[in-house]
Amino acid sequence: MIKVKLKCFSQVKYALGTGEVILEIEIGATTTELEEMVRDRADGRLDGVGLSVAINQQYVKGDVVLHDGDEVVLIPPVQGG
Amino acid sequence: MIKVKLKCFSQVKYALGTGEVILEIEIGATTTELEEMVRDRADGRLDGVGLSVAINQQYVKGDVVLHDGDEVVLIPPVQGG
Amino acid sequence: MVIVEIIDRPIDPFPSDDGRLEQGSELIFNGRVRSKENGQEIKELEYEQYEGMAESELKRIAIETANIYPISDLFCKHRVGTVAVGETSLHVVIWSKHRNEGLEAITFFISELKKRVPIWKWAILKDGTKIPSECRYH
Amino acid sequence: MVIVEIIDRPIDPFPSDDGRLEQGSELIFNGRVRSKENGQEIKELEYEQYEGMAESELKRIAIETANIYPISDLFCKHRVGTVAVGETSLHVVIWSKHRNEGLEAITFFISELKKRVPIWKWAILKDGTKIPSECRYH
Repeated sequence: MIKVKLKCFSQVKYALGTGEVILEIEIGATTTELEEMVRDRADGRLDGVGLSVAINQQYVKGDVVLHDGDEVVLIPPVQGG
Repeated sequence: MIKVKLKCFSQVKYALGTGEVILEIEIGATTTELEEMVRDRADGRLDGVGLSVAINQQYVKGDVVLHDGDEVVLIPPVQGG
Repeated sequence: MVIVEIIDRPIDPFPSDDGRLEQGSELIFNGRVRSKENGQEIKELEYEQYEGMAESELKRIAIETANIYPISDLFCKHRVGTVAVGETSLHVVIWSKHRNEGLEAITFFISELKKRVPIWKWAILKDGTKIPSECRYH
Repeated sequence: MVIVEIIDRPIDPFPSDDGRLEQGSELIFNGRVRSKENGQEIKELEYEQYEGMAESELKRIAIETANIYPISDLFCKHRVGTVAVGETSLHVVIWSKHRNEGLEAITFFISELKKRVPIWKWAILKDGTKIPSECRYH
């Protein structure tokens, strides 16, 4: 197992009720699996909310394998400006 | 004959060497005739300079008959901003 | 609301305002005198206006703009007389609910101003010579 | 030159400048908090950022903008934390030789910012409730 730090903002924070959580995941687990895990935890409260992914402060595209110690953010639609 | 006041700006002022001149013109004379008269006076110095026309502080289009006491401006390309 | 002014002294910008409830976009344009006019180094510019018509035409364009685009306010000051290099000759402020209509309105307004308002530039060259900008036979 | 800042206090605008020789266009945008967020009356907004990435992404977009459009400078301040209705949350200044490239650049910059910079709004309602803006299941 590896550990990743999930940081939560906006609707993800609201749905999970936390700003940060350490998750234990299988070696080789991917961003898609992490997103499924988070949507499960949110229990419907993230339905219809598109999520982009950032690993270690950079956007990533597609399904990316996570590594031990990664900082991951599932980014709901941004609202700056 | 009638009298019109020709006010001159920018290249027209520079070409005629005056900011304002009273012109005596025939009754029924038009803006086109006035423009020809001014271009003659300018002696080539307004060649290639497009001129719009304003009568009494309003743009006019086409060939317009002038009246006694009109304030006329032959407007070279404007350069505000 | 529309305010337009033609003034012969340095432009004092319209004040900013933190008290508006509905306008999410404040857009400000300052048009400034560049050191070159048609490729020639200048000392300063002199803006000449057709007094009366310059302001009435400016106002007409401002009202047109406010009728075409859903903006709340358009404020404009245009300077005439001598303007030093670097200084503002045209100051425009547009308040609107959203930025897109403000950007479109300011684009239209300045573009029409540059076509229609009877104001002209005279270049004052380094040696003091004064010629109409873009005059070809100097 | 590109300057971007994310700050948690009222925005002090970038100073104006009458000393530039080549930039004929100074364009300023202030994005302000409106009293309604998704149709609901709010007391204020709270901007939440992903610290670090928000600023680096903002900087990346600013540099992209300056590479695409022939502008001289892009300065930007984005506020985070609590912002009262009427106050500026986003302040952008673009200096360029001519206004058209400035207008295009500011349009592109803000549009990309709104797509990519990880900053979010929380609506603080009149009764003190705090919810993510556009949250559907409140």
